Amino acid sequence: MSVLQSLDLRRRSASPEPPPPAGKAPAVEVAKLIDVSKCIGCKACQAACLEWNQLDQPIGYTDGTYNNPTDLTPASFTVMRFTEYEHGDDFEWLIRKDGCMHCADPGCLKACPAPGAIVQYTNGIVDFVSDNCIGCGYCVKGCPFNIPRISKTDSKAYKCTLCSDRVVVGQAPACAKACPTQAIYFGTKADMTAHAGKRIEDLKSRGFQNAGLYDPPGVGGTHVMYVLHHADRPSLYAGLPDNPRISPLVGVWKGMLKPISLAAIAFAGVFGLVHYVTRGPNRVTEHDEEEAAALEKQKGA
Amino acid sequence: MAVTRRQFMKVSAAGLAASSVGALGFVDAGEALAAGARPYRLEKATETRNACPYCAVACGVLIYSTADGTSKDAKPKVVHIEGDPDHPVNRGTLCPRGAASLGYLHSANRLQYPMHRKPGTDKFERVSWDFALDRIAQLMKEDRDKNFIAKNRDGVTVNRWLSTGFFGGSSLSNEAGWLTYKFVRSTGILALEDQARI
Amino acid sequence: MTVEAKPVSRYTTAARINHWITAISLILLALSGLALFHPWLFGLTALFGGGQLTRMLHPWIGVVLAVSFLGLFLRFFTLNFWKREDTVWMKNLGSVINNKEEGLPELGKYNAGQKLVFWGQSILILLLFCSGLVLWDTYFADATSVDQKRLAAVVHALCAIGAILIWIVHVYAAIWVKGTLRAMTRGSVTGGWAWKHHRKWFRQEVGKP
Amino acid sequence: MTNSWNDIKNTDLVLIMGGNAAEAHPCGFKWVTEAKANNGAKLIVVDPRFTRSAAVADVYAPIRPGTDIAFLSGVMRYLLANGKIHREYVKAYTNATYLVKEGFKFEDGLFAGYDEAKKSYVDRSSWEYQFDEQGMVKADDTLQDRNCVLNLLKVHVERYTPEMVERITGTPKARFLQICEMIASTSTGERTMTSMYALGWTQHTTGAQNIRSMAMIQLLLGNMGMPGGGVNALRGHSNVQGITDLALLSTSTPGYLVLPTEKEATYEDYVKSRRFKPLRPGQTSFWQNYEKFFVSQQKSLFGKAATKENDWAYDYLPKFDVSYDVLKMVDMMAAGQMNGLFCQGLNILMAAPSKNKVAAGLAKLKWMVVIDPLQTETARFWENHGEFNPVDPKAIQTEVIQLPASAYAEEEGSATNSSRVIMWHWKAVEGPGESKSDMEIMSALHLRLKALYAKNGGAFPDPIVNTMWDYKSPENPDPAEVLKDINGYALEDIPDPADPNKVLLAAGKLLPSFALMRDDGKTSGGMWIYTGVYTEAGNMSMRRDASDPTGLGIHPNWGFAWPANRRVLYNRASADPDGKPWSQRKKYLEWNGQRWAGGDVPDYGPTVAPDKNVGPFIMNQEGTARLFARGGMPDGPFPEHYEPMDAFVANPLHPKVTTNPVVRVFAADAKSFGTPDKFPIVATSYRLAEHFHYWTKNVHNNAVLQPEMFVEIGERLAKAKGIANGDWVEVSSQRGSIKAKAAVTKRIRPIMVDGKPCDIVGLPIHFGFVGVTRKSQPVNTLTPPVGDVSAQTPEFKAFLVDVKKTTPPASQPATA
Repeated sequence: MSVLQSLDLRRRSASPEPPPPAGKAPAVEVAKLIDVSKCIGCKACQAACLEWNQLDQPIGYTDGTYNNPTDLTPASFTVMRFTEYEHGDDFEWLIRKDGCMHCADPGCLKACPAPGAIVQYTNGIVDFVSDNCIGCGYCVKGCPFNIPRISKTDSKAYKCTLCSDRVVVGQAPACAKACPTQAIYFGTKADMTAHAGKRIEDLKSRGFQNAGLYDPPGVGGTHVMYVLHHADRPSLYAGLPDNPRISPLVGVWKGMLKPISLAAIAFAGVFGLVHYVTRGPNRVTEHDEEEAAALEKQKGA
Repeated sequence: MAVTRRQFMKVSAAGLAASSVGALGFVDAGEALAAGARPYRLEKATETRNACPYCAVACGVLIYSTADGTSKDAKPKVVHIEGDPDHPVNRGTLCPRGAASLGYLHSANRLQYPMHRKPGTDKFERVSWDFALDRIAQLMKEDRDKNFIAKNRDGVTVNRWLSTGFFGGSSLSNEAGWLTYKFVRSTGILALEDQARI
Repeated sequence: MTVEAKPVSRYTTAARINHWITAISLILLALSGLALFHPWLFGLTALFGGGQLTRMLHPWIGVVLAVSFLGLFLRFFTLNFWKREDTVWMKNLGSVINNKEEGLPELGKYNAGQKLVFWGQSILILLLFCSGLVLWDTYFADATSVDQKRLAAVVHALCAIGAILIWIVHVYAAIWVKGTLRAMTRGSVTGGWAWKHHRKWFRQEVGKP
Repeated sequence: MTNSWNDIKNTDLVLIMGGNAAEAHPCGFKWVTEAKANNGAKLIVVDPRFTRSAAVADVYAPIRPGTDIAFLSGVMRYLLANGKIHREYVKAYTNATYLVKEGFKFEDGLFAGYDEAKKSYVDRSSWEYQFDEQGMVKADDTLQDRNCVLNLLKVHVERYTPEMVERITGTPKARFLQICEMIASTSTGERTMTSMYALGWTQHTTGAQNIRSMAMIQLLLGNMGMPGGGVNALRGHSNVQGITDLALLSTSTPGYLVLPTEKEATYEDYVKSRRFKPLRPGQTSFWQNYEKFFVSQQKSLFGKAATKENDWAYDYLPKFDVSYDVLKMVDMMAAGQMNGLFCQGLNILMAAPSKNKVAAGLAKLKWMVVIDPLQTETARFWENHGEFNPVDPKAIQTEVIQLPASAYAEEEGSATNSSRVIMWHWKAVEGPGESKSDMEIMSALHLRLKALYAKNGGAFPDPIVNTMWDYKSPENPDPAEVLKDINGYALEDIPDPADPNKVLLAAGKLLPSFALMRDDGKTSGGMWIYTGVYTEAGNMSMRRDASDPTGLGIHPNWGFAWPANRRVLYNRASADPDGKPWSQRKKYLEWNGQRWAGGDVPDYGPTVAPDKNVGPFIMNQEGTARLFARGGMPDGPFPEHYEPMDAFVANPLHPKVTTNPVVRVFAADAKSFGTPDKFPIVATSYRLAEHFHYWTKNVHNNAVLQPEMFVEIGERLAKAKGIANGDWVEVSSQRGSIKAKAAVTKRIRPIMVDGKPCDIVGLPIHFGFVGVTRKSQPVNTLTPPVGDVSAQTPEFKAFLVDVKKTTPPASQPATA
């Protein structure tokens, strides 16, 4: 069995780190490379994704752009985002396929409170396991790329699975398979990085001096990478984060706050116990009762 | 031609053929499925080679069909359509129309039965094939017999029928096209057109 | 045989019901909240019928708490204004903790500790309610930005921990100071208890017709 | 396509003009991205709108719709003026050196021989070569004679200076010159350019001449017949190539033969003008075989009823007086001259121009039969859909019968793609409900009509009762058997002309090649160009060997390319006159001393040595390609810029002849054209990647991807009209008006035309009142009822409109 096709777990939400699988070769990481410079925005990837995942995205309205659906939804794991970029006399139509980046350090997984609702396979795919999802939306808050969406119908979180079901049987994700211009490549992360290198060289030869690979270190790198003509300004591409990282607030929330809080609660409990044992209860004495009775008598008199 | 299900991993990039992606290879599906959170849903599907119905790139497609349930006589149903990775032109890729073509086969707007709209009415009514075909043959014959032009004003034999026209499809098979040609031209219809001009 | 004073009425039935609704919802909120807060405690979701139900119920219980607590607040806020003797009491907190209450000023219905619990919970519950609404995606997902939600998550967690700590103090105090609990169960306290802990209040109560 | 989808990867430069390949043919466009990524190719896109093709282009230039000839003629002028032509190729393989008659001239927008009253070049006699005593064309190999084609061309295009190009097209001069320079870089045999076009060139009154202009450029550059070269039509429907080949066209018969006209009273009249003797010594002039193809076809159509005695059933074919093309049919319907109509998978209400005229025509029919897998606007033209189809069913007396056809997945058969490759597809499932295949439906109708005529007689029953339908199961013929019928058989033993005792092919065998077709009734064959697709070796269209030994993308054993499995047409021209490749880099075919060797089937006698001086364009009587079209085009032997019928400006070249002088305007349409005073905005219609014509509006997921009609409006115009993104606007033309949501964009850039600002709006064609997309009035409500002078392809791509802000349609909410 190919190591790429492994669905051994590297991480599981709200769970201790699983032990490395015994007796197996170390996993090879996969990656999807989206070459924005080859993308024609045809939305074949969107169609293939809807089809393969049997998603029931309702028919919407046009908003006067080519963005349809206008945003990611629980039934649209990927959308094309079109940006009209004018600079001087030149014009570029920047088209970016948006969807889960499959971060090496996934914010969603970090934020998720439900054990096993989000998993990261050793090949790098970050997947949502609906059976375990409680629909709290913490993944939305954890994600630096604003990807997961909560379904209004079943209150579960959805996003791109990188077609883990296809990858496991040796097929490319549906979007990569469909992409007419091979703007979407799929393979090992090492191969994809090398291939990106060649593409960047080609783009530089065509005058895109700042062409480069988007594999942001702030999230430990991603398993969905972009070749960008303007890698110096990712945010040109419909707000792709320049330096994505898990929000420090999420870091606090899902980091130190958890142990400190439990410790504080435990401390309070223990303090009470110790106090009770050492100091004992505070009792009303007979003297107090007599004083009270005396006062009562006095007033009542 | 139904071939047995086959697994492949061709990202289809000519330039990438030599990379390790091509070596992803085959896998024992049983084992993989046991491990996977999501089952691979074409496991029991039949694969048929066809061509995308839309534009003239004529991308090769693989049509996956399956019978509902286990009953032997259940009518097979198309469950998925994907690009044919062996096809030299599309190499497994499909555009948004081809990728969504399952929805064409299953469209709620597919015609299922012959329908008839009587003059001046506001609805179609279901009719039998026999009724429809006989009615058409009768209408054709009436009009042809009445309006057929055997000779023009100069006495030249022209054998044409101008009061009925035929717009032919451009997504018919060649065989259907040839039968259409035979049927239409034999009647003397000159007004025979297809999508080629429009 | 010592002479015993008559029990002193401390809480009306309505106030007690109000309190216990608040108490139960707070406990449920703490349990469900903690279940979603730390994976170690996720098992608590079983109490609520699983993760999905826990996620669904928690905010509704929060609404119950908010309404119920508002009742308590309106009932009691005038009694919780800070007085000079409260400052003195606070200065002698060490003695209080050591069960040495000699020389403390006479107190009204509530001592400074109780007042702090009251105001602390009032502020925290207000914050929890507001941040909870921001996090309540079922209805308000589109009302705020993701960054605002992230801030709300931190605020909610911090406030919740604060509220739980105050709650622990509150409950422990009731256990530690014997005779307190019956104020919320039977609605009355013994005269001795009132004399000992809230003498000024006791004097007022005794004076009533 | 002269070349193929795969061949595009061999190119060095792609010019997408008159098309939007990335959007309309994404999977074919793949080969452009391959050429870019692996062959260092550059991509130029010239389009009124910055399209999805432009999004990945190296150079984009805006152009005013309908001015392509001006642009391309400017390119020709640049190439000729700067010596950037492939001189040896041009001299050897085109008619550049041939002398044209003295009387030929072009003045004030008109060529010689124009008849003002008839709006036609009645006398085209001067559009011809000078001939010597043997009837051979005179030539001047030194290219000195002022009447030689190349010099006439130079004079003709001289007016198209970069300044004039900018004035007409609106393309900035600097950008135009940059593109000229890039194109010129392929004038050596080392580098090639490919041209990819589609309806952006054909859907104009000058459609065919647009394409001719590009063909001429490719000839000047020496890019025809070359790998990575050619003029490549990106065809629309999945089998529009096959159906065009099969001539579901008013004046054709299958295989690019023509129906007789009524001037050709006898068979001899018909064939005598089609014997196509060579016009230069030793040339192939392949159409000399016309009669063989015609007779074989008649044998396939009428079997034993086609005999030598009855001139192969010549009179069974209808003879035409005028062309009964789509526009003519609609005009006849609207004039009440038609009673019956079949629409087989063609949604005419959406597909023909001037929807209101079409609707009026349909309402005048007595009956209409719609054969389609889907509901269509045409089938339901009588149904009231509020503002979107405001008709009164009671007032419409047309009887409509809808027959459910099965779809591609539900039947087997072959189809021919844009690369001319015939490929088989297999049946996956049964069609829904009671649907039947088109073959079954055609058979049923034919057999019923045949039975009626056999039984009751009637008007000239002969062709109907004698049409060959002797398939094993006539009610539902096996597609393989029908393909064999198209391929053709030896009906009798075919003797070897060299040795009468030898039999080349025994009776009953399938023909392996059209070379075996005979004009004496010994062979059948529905369509000669497909002969070889089904031989005794089997069904070649089923072949699935994807190997590509040369690496040139030929894939010779995948399906079967017509003609004769040839993948690149005119491929002899990839080698120089001595038979050596023009360059090693572009090696395709070469003479190896005995025969033409290479990965493809030579478009040439396979053993004809280079020293025989046979030209590579074997279908032409000259053996060379025509820079000068002789009398073949109705509007002139050289392309000339004429304004669209809705003219935005008077033609800057010759204001008195603004529009194409031979355009056919029906009397009823005289007032159908708009003028810029009332309709000051240029509009063009187009297709979206997410939709296919009028089908996918019935497909849920395509509707998800593009749910609703919109109109693309440049920022300048939007600002001037106070229109914001997402506003409802009314777009109106002389023909009618529709409502659409505004898509305000930077992608339609402001241009200047003849000194005045020109605003352009774009309208996608896909939305109608039937389907799961939001309802819309069809866009063809706006388009003019006029077509290309050569092909009668409607002028959908350039017309005048006005836009203004309006209220949402009554039954549609303003926003989601």
